[in-house]
Amino acid sequence: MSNEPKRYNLMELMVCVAAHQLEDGKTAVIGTGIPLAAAMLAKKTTAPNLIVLFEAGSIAPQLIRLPISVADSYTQTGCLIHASMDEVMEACQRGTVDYTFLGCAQIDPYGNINTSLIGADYQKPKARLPGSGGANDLASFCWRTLVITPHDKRRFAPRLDFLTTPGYLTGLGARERAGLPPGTGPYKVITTLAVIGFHPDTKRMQVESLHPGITRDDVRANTGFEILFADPLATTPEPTDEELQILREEVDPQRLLIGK
Amino acid sequence: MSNEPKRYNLMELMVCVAAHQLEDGKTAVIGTGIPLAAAMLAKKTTAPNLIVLFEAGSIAPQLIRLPISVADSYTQTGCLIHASMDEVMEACQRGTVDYTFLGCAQIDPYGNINTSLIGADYQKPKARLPGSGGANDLASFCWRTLVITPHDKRRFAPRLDFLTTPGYLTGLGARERAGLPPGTGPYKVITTLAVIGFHPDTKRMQVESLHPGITRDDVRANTGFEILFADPLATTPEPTDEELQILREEVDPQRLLIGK
Amino acid sequence: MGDPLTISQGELFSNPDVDAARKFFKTKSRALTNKLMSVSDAVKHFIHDGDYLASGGFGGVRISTAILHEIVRQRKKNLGLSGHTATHDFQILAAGKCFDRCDIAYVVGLEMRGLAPNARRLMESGAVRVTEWSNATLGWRYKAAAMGVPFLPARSILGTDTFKHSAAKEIVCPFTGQKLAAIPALFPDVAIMHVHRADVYGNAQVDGIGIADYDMARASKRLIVTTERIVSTDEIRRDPSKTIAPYWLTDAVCHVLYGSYPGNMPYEYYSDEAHLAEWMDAEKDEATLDAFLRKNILDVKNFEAYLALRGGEARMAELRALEPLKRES
Amino acid sequence: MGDPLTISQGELFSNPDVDAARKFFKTKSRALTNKLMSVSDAVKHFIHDGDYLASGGFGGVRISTAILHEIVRQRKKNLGLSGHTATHDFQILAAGKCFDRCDIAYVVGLEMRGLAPNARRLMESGAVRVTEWSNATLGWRYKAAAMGVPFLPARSILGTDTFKHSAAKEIVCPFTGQKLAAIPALFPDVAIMHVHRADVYGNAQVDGIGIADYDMARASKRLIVTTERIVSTDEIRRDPSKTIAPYWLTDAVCHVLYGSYPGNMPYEYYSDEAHLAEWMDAEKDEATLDAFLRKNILDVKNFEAYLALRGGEARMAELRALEPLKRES
Repeated sequence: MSNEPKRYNLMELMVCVAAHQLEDGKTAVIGTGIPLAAAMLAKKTTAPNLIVLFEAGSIAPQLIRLPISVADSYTQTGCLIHASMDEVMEACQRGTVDYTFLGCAQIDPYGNINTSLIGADYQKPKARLPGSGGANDLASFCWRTLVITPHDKRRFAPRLDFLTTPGYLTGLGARERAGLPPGTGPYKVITTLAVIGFHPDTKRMQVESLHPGITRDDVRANTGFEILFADPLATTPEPTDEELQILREEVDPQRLLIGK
Repeated sequence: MSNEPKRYNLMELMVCVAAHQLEDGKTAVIGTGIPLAAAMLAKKTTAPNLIVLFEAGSIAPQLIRLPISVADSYTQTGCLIHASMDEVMEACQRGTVDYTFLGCAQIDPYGNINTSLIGADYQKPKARLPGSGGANDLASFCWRTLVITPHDKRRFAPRLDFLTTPGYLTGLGARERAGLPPGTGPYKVITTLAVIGFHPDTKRMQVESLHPGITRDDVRANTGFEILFADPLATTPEPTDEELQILREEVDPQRLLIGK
Repeated sequence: MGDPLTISQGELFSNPDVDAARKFFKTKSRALTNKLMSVSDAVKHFIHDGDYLASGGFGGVRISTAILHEIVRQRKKNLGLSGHTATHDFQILAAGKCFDRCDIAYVVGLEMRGLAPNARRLMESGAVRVTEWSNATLGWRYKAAAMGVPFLPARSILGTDTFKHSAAKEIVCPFTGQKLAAIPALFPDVAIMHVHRADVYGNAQVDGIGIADYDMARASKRLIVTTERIVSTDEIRRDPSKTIAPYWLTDAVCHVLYGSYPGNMPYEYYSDEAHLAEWMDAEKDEATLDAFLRKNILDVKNFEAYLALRGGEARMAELRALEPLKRES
Repeated sequence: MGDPLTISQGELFSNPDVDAARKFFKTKSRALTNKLMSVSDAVKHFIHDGDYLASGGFGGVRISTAILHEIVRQRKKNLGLSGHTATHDFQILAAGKCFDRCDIAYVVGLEMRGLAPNARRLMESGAVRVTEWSNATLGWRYKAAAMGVPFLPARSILGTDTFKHSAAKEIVCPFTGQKLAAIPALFPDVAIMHVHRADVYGNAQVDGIGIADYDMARASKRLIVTTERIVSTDEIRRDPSKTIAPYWLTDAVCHVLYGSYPGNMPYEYYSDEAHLAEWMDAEKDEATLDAFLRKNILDVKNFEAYLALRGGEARMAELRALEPLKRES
C-alpha cells in the first residue's frame, strides 16, 4: 500500500472500479460521495444511459455537480420525475432497480453491514452511528448491492456489533429464509485493497482482484476474518488516462473527493 | 304523491333536503347528479365553506357547472389539489371526510345497499348493475352516509339480492364486529316520500319527516318491509323561494336534473 | 373481538406473487429507445389473446380509445379485464366480446348516462367470469403491486357480499387485533393509458387528476401510452412533477390526437355526449350494434378515419370549445 | 418455508390505533380561517412538552429551521422525535436537549459533512430511548397513517438487528405464504414543514421532490407550515398539482423567508456550508456548544435576528446565487 502508483490515487482507482460495475441502460439508486462520482463517470464513459435515482425522490436527473445531500438541489437538476422517497423505495421493492451503493462502519464475512453503533449496550452504545438510513431497504431490494469502503481490520470484522443492513446473513439461502426477495444480496465490495465478491456456495467474501501493488498478505493483514481468494486471482484494472481526465476535469473538478 | 305541490317538484325538494344535511366547514365526497346539486346549493346558501372532494381525485374545486362524470373537467375547475383516487379514498379511510352521498337499486331496513345485481345466480344474474364503484368504500369510511333514492316497494326490499355496500348490516354493533370503522353508518335516507333515519337501538329505518302531502300509509305502501316512524313525526321543510331560485338559476340552469 | 374471519369465494385472475413480478421487472429492458409506433403495431406487439388488461383514466375521461378500438378491430379474445370504473372503455370491449373474465369495481354503467344494454347482456349471459371489488380496493390492488408488496390492508368491503365475491382475505392486525381486508396485488400483463404529452422514449405526463394511472403504470408488466402530443425530453424535464411514467416503464408510444374521444380529455376537449348517446342506442339489439360496430370500428381503417367519420376537425373544434379547463401561461 | 417468525423488542412510542386517530381527525376543525401567526405563537400553541414531533424535508434540505430554533428557545422538553433522515434538524434539537425518545432511521450524521459530536454524545449517554427503523419503513409508517390503516407490509429490515430493535412485527402473507415485516402506522402529534408558498389558510405548495412530507402532513394530528412566500388562494389554484397540504390539515402558517437556512431550499437558495461547519466545530465540547447556542438561538429574539447575525440579505444573496435550480417562466 505504501507503493501507491503515481498516475492515480486510491480514491480515483476506487471510483473507476465502481464505475466499471455499472452497465448501461440500468437503474441505480445512488448516494453522495464516491458512488455518485462513479455514476457520473460511468455516464460520461461506458454507461451514458445509466438511470440514476436518489432515495429522497429525484429520478433521472441530469447531474451537473456532486451534491452534498441526497435530497439537495444538485440531485434535482433536469430530472424526469420529481417524486418522493416512498416512490423510489417502492420502485426498488418492486424489483425495477438494478444497483445500489453502500458504505459501512463494519462489514462481516457475509457482507452484512453495521452503520448503527459500536459497543454491546444498545441503549448506551460506545459510539452511536447514523443507523440504516435507506441502506437496509436498498440492500434488501436492489438486484446488485455494491459496497465501497476503506479496507482495515477494524472494519472487516468477524462479528458485527449490530447488523444494520443485510448481506447474506448467515450464508447461502439465509436471506430467502428471512423473507428477503430472492436473487438479491451484496454483489461486490470495492475496497482500498481489492475487489471482493462472494463464494457461490458459502456466500463468504472472496477476493476477485487485488489492486495494483497489493498482495494477498496485505489483504489478510487488514481483514479481521479468514477471507477467500479466487483462483485465478486477477489484478484490478488501472484507470485509463481518459477516465482519469474525465474524473478530474468533469466529475470532480473541485477535488471534493479525489483530491483528498 | 299525486298532490305534489306546485311551487316546487319532488326533485327540487330532495335537492334542498339534501343540501340542509351539509354543515358548513365540513368535507364531503360527492358524486354527480342530485348529490352534487345539493352540495352546490349548500355552498351557495348555508355552507359556503363546504369542502367537496370527488373520488377520482379532484379536491376542493370551484364548481361552475354540474359535471357528467366524477372525473370530468367540471370536477376539476379551480381545485386546491389535483390528486388521485387513492388519495381521496385514503382521506376517507383516515377519518377526515364527513359526508358522502349514495344511490341504490335496493336498500334494506338496515340501510344496506345493492347496486351489483338482481337475481339469485351471481355468475348469471337476471340484471347486472355497475357494482360498488366507490360506494362500499365511502359508506365504510365516511362519518355520515346519506342515501338519496326514489321510494318504491321494489327498491325498499326486506332482503337484498346482493349486499354491495354496508349499512348497519344486521343491526347495532354489526359494522364494528365486521371490522368497519366505529361511529360510521347510514345517517339519513332521503327519498321521494320522506327523510328517514335509523333507530338508535336497532339501527332499523325510522321515518323522521314526511314530505308535504305524504302520509304514513303512502310510505308503508311503498316500502317492502316494516318501517318505524319517529314520534313526534315531522313534516319535511319545504324549499324556500331563495333556495329554489338559486337552484334553478345558478345550480342547474340547464335543468339537467330538476327539469325532468 | 368481532365475528370469525370470513372466507371469500371470488376467483383471483392474476398472481399476486411479488417475486414472480420482480423477476419480470428485473429483465424488462430499461434501454432508451425510440418507441414511437402505430396503434396497430402497439396492439399487435403488446396485447395478446388471454392477457390481463388494465385501462387507464376513468371510463369516459382520459381513456385510450384508439387502443380500445384497435383491440376490437384485431379481434383480441379471452382478455382479462380490470373494471376499475370502466364505462365507455368497458362498453367498447364488451361490444367486441374481447374479454372472458373481469375484476369488477364499476362496469356496465356510464355514470349519469345510464346503463349500457349490450354490456349488461354480456354480463348477464354467464360468458364472463367475474370477481367483485370496490373502486378503492381495486385501486389498492394496483398500488400493492406498484409498491412491490403482495397485499395491502384495507378497512372497506368487510361484512358485505362485495367481500364474499372478491378474492380478498380477512386478516387480523398484529398491532391492534382489528379485522382487516387483505387486498392482493394486481400485476396486469398490459396497461393502456392516454396522456397529454409524451416523448418518443415513453416519458409521459398528465395534467389534472391522476385517477389510478400512477399505480397502474407501475403495476403493469407492459405499458402502452397514447398521447395528444409528442414533445422533446427537454419539455418533460421542464416540469418533472407532471410525469406519470418514466420511459423505462413504457413499451409503446402512439401519437393519437383526440385519443380520448368521445371521452373527455381535461384541458383539451370535452366529451361528445351526442356520440355516446348513439352508442347507447346502438346497443339496443345485436343487429343494430353489429352494424354500428362495423361502421365505427371494424370497417374503419384506423382511429383517424373514425374521427373523420364523427365530424373531423370541425366536431373536435366544438368539443375543444366546450372544455372548461384552460392552462395557465 | 423460512425461519420461524422473529419477535422485535423495540419500543413503540406512539399508538398505531387508527380508530383513535379517526376520532381525532373527525373533530379537527376544517374551517377556513386565517392561520397566519408568528413562529413563537405557533410553537407555543401547537407544540407541547411530551409531544411526538415529525420534522419535514431531509435533515438539511427544506427544513423548518425557524420552528426548530423556537422549540429550543422555548425550552420544550421530553419530545418524541421521528428521526427520518434527521441531520441538521436533529442536531438543533439534540443541542437543546428537547427530546427523550427517538425513532431512528438516520440520526447524528450530516451525510457528507460527517457526524455531529454533541448529537452523538447525547445518543451515547443513555438519556434517549431509541427504536430502530430504516428510511423506507419509517416513511411507510407515515404512509400507513396517511392511508388510515394500522400497518403496511414491507420486505425490508427482515433478518437484521434493525428489525430486532424496531417495533415492527413479522407476519405471513395470506396469499403467498411469504414472511413480511408489518410496519405500524405512526401518527405524530405535530409535524413541521417548510414550503415554497402557502396562503394564510394553510394551503401549502412545494416545488421539487416531496421526500416524505406528503404522508407526514396527512399522518400528523397537527401541522405547522412555514413558508418562503405567502400567496393568494388563487395562486394555489393555478397549479393544484403542487399542493402538498390543503388548508384543513394545517393549524398554523408562519411566513419565514429563508426559513430553511442554513439548509438548502431547492429553487431558492443553497445550504450555508460554512455555517454548518461552524455548528460541527461548536459541538466539540459542552461549553463551546452552550456559547454557540446562546449566541445563535437562545439570546436571539427570533429567526430574523439570527439571519441578520449570519450576514443578513448579503449572505442570503450569495446563497441564492449558489442555487442551481431555476424555475421555468
